[in-house]
Amino acid sequence: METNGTAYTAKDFSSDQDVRWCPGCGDYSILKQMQTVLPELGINRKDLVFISGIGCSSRFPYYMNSYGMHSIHGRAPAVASGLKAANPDLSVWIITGDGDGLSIGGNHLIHALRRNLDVNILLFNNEIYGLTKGQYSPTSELGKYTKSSPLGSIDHPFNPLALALGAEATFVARTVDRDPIHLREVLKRAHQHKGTSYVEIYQNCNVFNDGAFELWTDKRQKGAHSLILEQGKPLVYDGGKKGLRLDGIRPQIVDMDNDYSESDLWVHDEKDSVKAHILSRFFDKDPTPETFPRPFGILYSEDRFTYETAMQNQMDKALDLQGKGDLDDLISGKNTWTVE
Amino acid sequence: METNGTAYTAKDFSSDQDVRWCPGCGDYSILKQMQTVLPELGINRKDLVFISGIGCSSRFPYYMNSYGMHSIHGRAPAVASGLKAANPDLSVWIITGDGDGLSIGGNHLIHALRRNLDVNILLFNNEIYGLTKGQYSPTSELGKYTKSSPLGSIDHPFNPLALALGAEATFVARTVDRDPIHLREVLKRAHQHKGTSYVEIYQNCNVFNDGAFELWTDKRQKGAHSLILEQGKPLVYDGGKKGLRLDGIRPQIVDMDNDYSESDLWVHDEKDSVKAHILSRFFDKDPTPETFPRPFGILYSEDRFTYETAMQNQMDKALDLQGKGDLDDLISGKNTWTVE
Amino acid sequence: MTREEKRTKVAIHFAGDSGDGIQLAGSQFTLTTALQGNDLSTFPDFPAEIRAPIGTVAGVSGFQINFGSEEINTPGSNPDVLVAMNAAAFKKNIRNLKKGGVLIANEAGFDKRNLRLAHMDESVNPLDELHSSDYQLYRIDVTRLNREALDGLELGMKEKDRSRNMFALGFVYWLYHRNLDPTLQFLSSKFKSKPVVLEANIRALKKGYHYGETIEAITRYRVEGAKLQPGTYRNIVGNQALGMGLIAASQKAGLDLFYAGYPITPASDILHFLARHKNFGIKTFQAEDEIAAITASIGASFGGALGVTATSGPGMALKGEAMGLSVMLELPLVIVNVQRGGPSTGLPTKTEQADLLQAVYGRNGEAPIPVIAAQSASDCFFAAYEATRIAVEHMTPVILLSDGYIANGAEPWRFPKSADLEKIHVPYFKGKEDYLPYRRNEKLVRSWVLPGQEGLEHRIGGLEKEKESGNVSYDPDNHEEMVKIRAERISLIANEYPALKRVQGPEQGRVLVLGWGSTFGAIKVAVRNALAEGMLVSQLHLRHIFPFPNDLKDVLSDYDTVLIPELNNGQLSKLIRQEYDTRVIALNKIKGLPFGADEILKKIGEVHGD
Amino acid sequence: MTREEKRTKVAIHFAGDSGDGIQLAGSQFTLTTALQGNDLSTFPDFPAEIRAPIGTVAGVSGFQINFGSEEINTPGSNPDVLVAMNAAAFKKNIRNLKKGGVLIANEAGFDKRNLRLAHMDESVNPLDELHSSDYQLYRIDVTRLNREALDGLELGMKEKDRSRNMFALGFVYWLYHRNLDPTLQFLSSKFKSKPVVLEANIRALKKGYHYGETIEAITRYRVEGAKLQPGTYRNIVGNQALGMGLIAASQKAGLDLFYAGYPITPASDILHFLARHKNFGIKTFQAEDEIAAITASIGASFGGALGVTATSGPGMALKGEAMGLSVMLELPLVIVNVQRGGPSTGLPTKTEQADLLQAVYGRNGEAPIPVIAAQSASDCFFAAYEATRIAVEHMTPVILLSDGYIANGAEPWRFPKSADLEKIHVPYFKGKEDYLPYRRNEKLVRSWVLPGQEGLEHRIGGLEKEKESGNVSYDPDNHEEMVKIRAERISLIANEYPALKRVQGPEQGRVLVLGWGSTFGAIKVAVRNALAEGMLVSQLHLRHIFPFPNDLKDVLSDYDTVLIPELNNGQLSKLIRQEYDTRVIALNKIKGLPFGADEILKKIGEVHGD
Ligand SMILES: Cc1ncc(C[n+]2csc(CCOP(=O)(O)OP(=O)(O)O)c2C)c(N)n1
Ligand SMILES: Cc1ncc(C[n+]2csc(CCOP(=O)(O)OP(=O)(O)O)c2C)c(N)n1
Ligand code: SF4
Ligand code: SF4
Ligand SMILES: [Mg+2]
Ligand SMILES: [Mg+2]
Repeated sequence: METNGTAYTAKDFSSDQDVRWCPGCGDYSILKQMQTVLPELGINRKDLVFISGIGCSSRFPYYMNSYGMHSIHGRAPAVASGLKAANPDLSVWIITGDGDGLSIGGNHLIHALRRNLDVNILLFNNEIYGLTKGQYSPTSELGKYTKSSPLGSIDHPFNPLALALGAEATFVARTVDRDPIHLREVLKRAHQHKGTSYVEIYQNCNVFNDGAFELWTDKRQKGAHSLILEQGKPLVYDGGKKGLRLDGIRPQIVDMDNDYSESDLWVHDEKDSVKAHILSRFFDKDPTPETFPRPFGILYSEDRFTYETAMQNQMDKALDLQGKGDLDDLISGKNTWTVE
Repeated sequence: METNGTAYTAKDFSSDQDVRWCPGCGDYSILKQMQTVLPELGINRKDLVFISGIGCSSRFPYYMNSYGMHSIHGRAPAVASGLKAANPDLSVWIITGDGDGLSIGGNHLIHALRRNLDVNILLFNNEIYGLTKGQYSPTSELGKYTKSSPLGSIDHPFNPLALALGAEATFVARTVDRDPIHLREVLKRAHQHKGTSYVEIYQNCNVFNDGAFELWTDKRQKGAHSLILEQGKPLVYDGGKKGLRLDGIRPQIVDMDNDYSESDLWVHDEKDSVKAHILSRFFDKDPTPETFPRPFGILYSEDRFTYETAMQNQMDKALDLQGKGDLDDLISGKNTWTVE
Repeated sequence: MTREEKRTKVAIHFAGDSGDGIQLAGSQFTLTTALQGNDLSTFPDFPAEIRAPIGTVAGVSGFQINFGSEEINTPGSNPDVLVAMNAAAFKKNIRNLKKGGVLIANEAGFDKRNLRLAHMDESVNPLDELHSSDYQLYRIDVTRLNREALDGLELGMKEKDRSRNMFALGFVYWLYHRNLDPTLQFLSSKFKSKPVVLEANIRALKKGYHYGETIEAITRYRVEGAKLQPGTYRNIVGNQALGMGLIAASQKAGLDLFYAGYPITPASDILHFLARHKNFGIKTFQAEDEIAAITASIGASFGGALGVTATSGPGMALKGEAMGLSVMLELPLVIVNVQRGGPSTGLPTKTEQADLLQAVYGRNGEAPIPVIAAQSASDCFFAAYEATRIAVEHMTPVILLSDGYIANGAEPWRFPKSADLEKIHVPYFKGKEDYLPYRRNEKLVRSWVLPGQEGLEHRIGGLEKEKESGNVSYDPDNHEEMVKIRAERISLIANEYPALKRVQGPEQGRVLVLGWGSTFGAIKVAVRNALAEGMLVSQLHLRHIFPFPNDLKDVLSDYDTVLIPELNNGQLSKLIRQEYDTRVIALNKIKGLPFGADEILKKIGEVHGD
Repeated sequence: MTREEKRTKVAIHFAGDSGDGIQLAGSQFTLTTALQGNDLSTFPDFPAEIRAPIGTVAGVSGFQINFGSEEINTPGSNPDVLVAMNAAAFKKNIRNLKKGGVLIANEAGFDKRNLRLAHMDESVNPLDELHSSDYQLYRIDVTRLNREALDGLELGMKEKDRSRNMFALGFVYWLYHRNLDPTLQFLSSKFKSKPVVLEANIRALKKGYHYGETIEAITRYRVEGAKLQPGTYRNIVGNQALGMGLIAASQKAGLDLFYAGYPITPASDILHFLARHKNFGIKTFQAEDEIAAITASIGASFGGALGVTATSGPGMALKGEAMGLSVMLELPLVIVNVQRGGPSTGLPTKTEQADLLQAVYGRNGEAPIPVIAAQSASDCFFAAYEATRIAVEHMTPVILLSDGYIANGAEPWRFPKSADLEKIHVPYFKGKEDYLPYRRNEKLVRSWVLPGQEGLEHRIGGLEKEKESGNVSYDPDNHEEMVKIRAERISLIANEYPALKRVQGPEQGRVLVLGWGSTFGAIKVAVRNALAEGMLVSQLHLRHIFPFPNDLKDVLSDYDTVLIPELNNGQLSKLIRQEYDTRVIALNKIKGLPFGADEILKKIGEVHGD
């Protein structure tokens, strides 16, 4: 899968198709960062595959100069599982949306996570159905007014990261379209993780759900509301003014200026599933002083064997036990008789 | 939904159909306990409905003298959602299996959990596909030998309770076919909970997966391996010999005989989602001295509005805002013209 | 000085960028024109992308309206007027414009940048190339004029330019003597909360209207109201009519409407419409997928509601298994398929009729389900009503086929009074005991008992059932009998159909043009013209496709040849061939577009000829 | 003293409780009989429940084998021998037993308890009621005798009784001069790890065998080996043959086999079989549902493997949308439907042919997929091979129809040498550049490029594509052209079919019996007998159902009437009527059971008569 010396530039990964997202759509930035970071990942383009479902976000593969399939709604994880199992040498990226991945495709998603093939799942979360022109999605907030919820949505939304953790995910991260550097860094880590990497990307749909993530993208506000996770580092945010500590199992927001120093704080450990769980539940919508900041970065990562490795081991084991299959032996079986 | 004085006995709830499970199947016990506990629940039989998918377990409704539907594979939660939304007065019970509910039906299950209709989901977990004669299921342990995994299963299984917690469940419990009293108690609590009650029931398939839960049903072993949860009570097991405490976010097994007293222990609080999460992860298969006991009882319960209530509120709101719909006004609309 | 002319029929095509508000301008022109008493037919045609790249041909959004003082049945093929907001819109549509037609072009949309985006030669402005003899060309710098008009308003350029569509619309209003009030009213309610935007749109509209006077040697056209059947009319869009039909039917049946759907183009608007009418006791449920949508509807029907679900082709393909269940359960269920271009994801925003065989056969086992089709925007109301009637009175799932063309198209509708709609009878179980779930009446319909009814508790499911008790039965003879009963009970429905009526043409003749669904209008015009040319041709249009009407055989036998125009590769043709031995000729169009009447007329000519 | 008689044909029906090991006894008798050179055909028939309630009629599990020294094509309708392990088994099957036939009854199975469970009059033992003239009755207290035989073994009563089936089998072996060795070998390997159980089974078998001698005035029967075509034979079960066919084809094509399936009766055994043969480079994937199974297979095919998925009716109904995608992608894919009784969950363990129209039409849009069918257990091998050949060489999904009857049925098979199997050519892209994904060869097949190939990166998907480039295209004319091309490329496949060969009968005649799938054997016997009776009848059996063979039209036209027997409500009949104008008469059986040859013969007589 490593490049044979070929040095790529971002341009090498953009296809000849003109991009057809709305002007201003967050998808553009994600596309750009993907194309920008790819040269650093050392993937040989011939081994690169993007598999998507249906949705605005799922148009992504058409714009990548690589192998790709724009499959059907919600099924990308299943398509990708078959592809990766059939050819483990490929670098497989699944592109999905909050409707594609969490509504119709929810089951394939959670099963992909538990099986842990070495693929990357990028969930473009704009908290809306874009391509069908604006209905609420499984991640839309309660009370959201949309075409299909004129009096406000009454569906309690999923917490995409908590769901993934509950579904045995081995790599769970969050990033956002408007932070190119962070986005690229997370994509890089997702690629490096051996196993299914699940990355939720906050993506602005400026036509049907503009500003859904303003708290975490708006220059003025994001500092106070975004918590950037770094392995081994204490949890500080708001320009170092605020920090987080654990009082037993209870997370606590503390002011750094006075009584607390970094050494009192909760140190991020992406290998700790309980901490990851607590972080994933920093999820309140409307901010109050008590509101916990929204974590960005790698919440959790775990080393677990990949499905395709286990599959390969069984193939080898079968060869040991049964020897290379002989077609004629198979067809004739052990009990035959002859008629003259 | 409450009985109008009608006093039932277990017999009143058994239908005229002969039960067709294998002799010795754990399903018999669950059926019996359900019929036994129903008279205590004060549900009027005419309002009682069982909806199932497909599987041995899903034959359940045929044996209950109540309303019922044996629907199609994996879809019971969706059928039940439509039923409950259409008639909130009914007491709706969903009967599903580890394959029906977690394999083909996984998506409907997690969406039902987040929507939180006031229904009860009983997942008969025998860690095998029974009706199709013994293939591994999403809850079968790694390495399990079955017809479809002759060299052992390579699928990392789901943790059914952790999955439910990740999917926004408001009531999460575990019980087992062989403990009638506990089973009845949990069924009672499930009924009382306003919202979707999710109950995993360990069920022995004595034909294709006999003894899967021996650790927690076998007289000799279960004491040392089962942790019975009681609200407000410290976590002790193994006949009081062992206890659990929390060292920060780390659960710890302690010997009661020496240095620890009940006051040092972790006190069960089913309202605490973090504790519920930690408990749900007591999930190791093969026991070692360090292995945590398997928790039984209500791990988590939360009060959240039910979907059907929110739906009803919107219907009322619509009436306030728009007034009772008039068919002719609707058909004519606001802009008409007349041709003489 | 301005000349005046009369016209009996005009087709106008509005075209511009997806972002240009073409659909809004079109629908406003439609409403206004309807209210002025013209007959009309519309055809919105937009790209699959929400906002395809600015200025590109792929990004062009179009809206065609055909209106007149005479009967109108199609949006018309070649427009008399083309409004082109940019070069791409021009490039895509100019070849369709009638010779001598009116071309209204927005100058600013033909600059180098726009020409480049439209992949046209940047060095020449195509407008300069046109022979003035070919078209009446109005080159208007809409962008500039509009900005001037909005001068002083607290709006950025971008926002200002958003009302360009109103300027253009205003000009067309002037050209065709349209009344501004309906649009003014619409704007005031739409922009209630945004006074500045409202002001901008009003100014733009009026400025465009008055701009007409500033041009000399210009011709205005009068299109008198149509001599439609006396009565009160409204303008109606297909999906809206379909939603109303469902509501009306549920009310007449005394059932609560439970609608479960998963969004999909072009069916989503049915969900949107019903969600806005909860005050009719409607519950709408946005399901996680199409399978959940149909199974939730089945659950609701089991609970005593009228379960309804709507989708399009790919969603139908997912519902097949659950449809089989509903066949076994014998509960009322309406399944709507607003067809679009296939196969697979295909052409999501284009129209097609290629899901007919799927509707009739797309399930495992012998699972007969009635299939009916809507033939026009307003007919969606009656089709939905009939689908519901059959579903309820016969305790069966019913598939209702519409398509993207009529779902989004509009037409005037002489709407019915609710009192005149036939009552729908629900086969509730009357007794107090001895209920056998699968005991049937003379129409082989089982009677309905709802959870909550004392002493009638029972279980149903997808396994084969014993004849009357409904208990699970693996008995071989019982299975065969049940399969026959399920087939028989559906075929009996045909006994209730009204006698077939030809739409037009002689009782016997050379050619019968047999259609179903949205091809009605185009066929009607084609046959009318063929008759005018003296051909022996008639038109028959099917509401019920499965089971076929009992008298279809006789009607078919009255003609030498049956011509079947379809927006597919010949699906009704297959069904007809399989049931009747008549000479069938198929006319198939599979371009994601409706038929033009001329295409059908041409074929009639050929067939009639040989 | 023991008499000896010869027989050319014997049908034996083993019947007992689901727990009695009837299926095992049956398959052992089959293997033994096959190895003794008889021709044979079997029909296992078990309840939907894993172990239906003990002693009840619902719980009876049956296995019928028909074997002889002459050609055998069906399991036979009325058995010559009935082995009834209990009253329920007796009650369910006695009416089928030939008059004068052999009835072997296990006394212990007729006690009051068993009579009650079978809902029979407890006061009388039905065996006492039989007229000795009607049957040769052997009342054997198997339970007691078997326990005696196992005396002293370290086993509980329950375990001991488990080997009763071997006792009964042993007795039948003796009665029909069967050789014990194959079963003894089977037992030794099966119970390797359980020496005591092994010992018990061996004793039981032998004891049953020798028990024969202890009865006086008993008749033993000899059934000589059949004069089959010279060659080497094996015994084969349908699903096993199907799995082998897939393996063989993938090997001959040089492709890795990727199989994704979700368990469902009666298709699960294909997954089980392939999972045991990973040493052929097979990857098996147990998916979370049928949709994941087919889409994973599509993904694997995209990656360069041979993607295969198998299911039964309800699962097929779920795969429809993904099938549409595979039509658009034009990748090799084999979709197997082992049909069972429908609709919906229907009769899961019974056989039926009612998914034919679903296979041909069950998708949205115009989405043609070749459909082929297997006609017998051993033919499943060749059908799977042909399905794969078409899928690979034409880059298309192919639907292969089998059914529960042949999937579980067994027959002797003169198996082929792998060297004699025709090569399968994979249309890989030969060039190094200028790859256009949808450029086609003369057969309209696009060429295949796999991820991992340098410089040929490309994207495919479910939206309509531009003719050669495969880029997304909404162009109307392109869409119509692509729809026609997809239809054309499938119809071209028919050009490769071998010329149709009648199975038997004259080139022209009164009646052509046209069949498809598992009805082959029954039709063969029926037509043979009809010919023997001097009727002008022929047999034609279809391997390829879609597209139909080009020469089918001519063959049909050579007969006055075409009789089409099907285990459904007339689905092939519909397809034939739709394509050809010949006189079609349908013979339909929908009982979850295969045809008896006599049923078909009777119908031939009628048709031939009128
Ligand atoms: C089977 C099926 N059902 C429904 C649709 C319609 N559909 C297309 S995309 C989509 C959801 C899009 O939302 P999301 O996944 O969040 O993607 P986004 O457009 O927001 O990027 C839906 C419902 C479809 N194409 N196929
Ligand atoms: C659509 C569909 N796919 C597959 C099946 C076959 N099937 C029936 S039950 C079942 C799984 C049963 O397992 P589980 O849900 O655990 O129930 P159990 O029998 O173990 O109680 C399967 C795969 C089916 N009936 N329908
Ligand atoms: S609709 Fe929203 S998500 Fe889709 S392209 Fe436009 S802005 Fe992006
Ligand atoms: S197979 Fe297993 S789960 Fe099914 S009835 Fe038998 S014992 Fe119970
Ligand atoms: Mg989205
Ligand atoms: Mg199970």
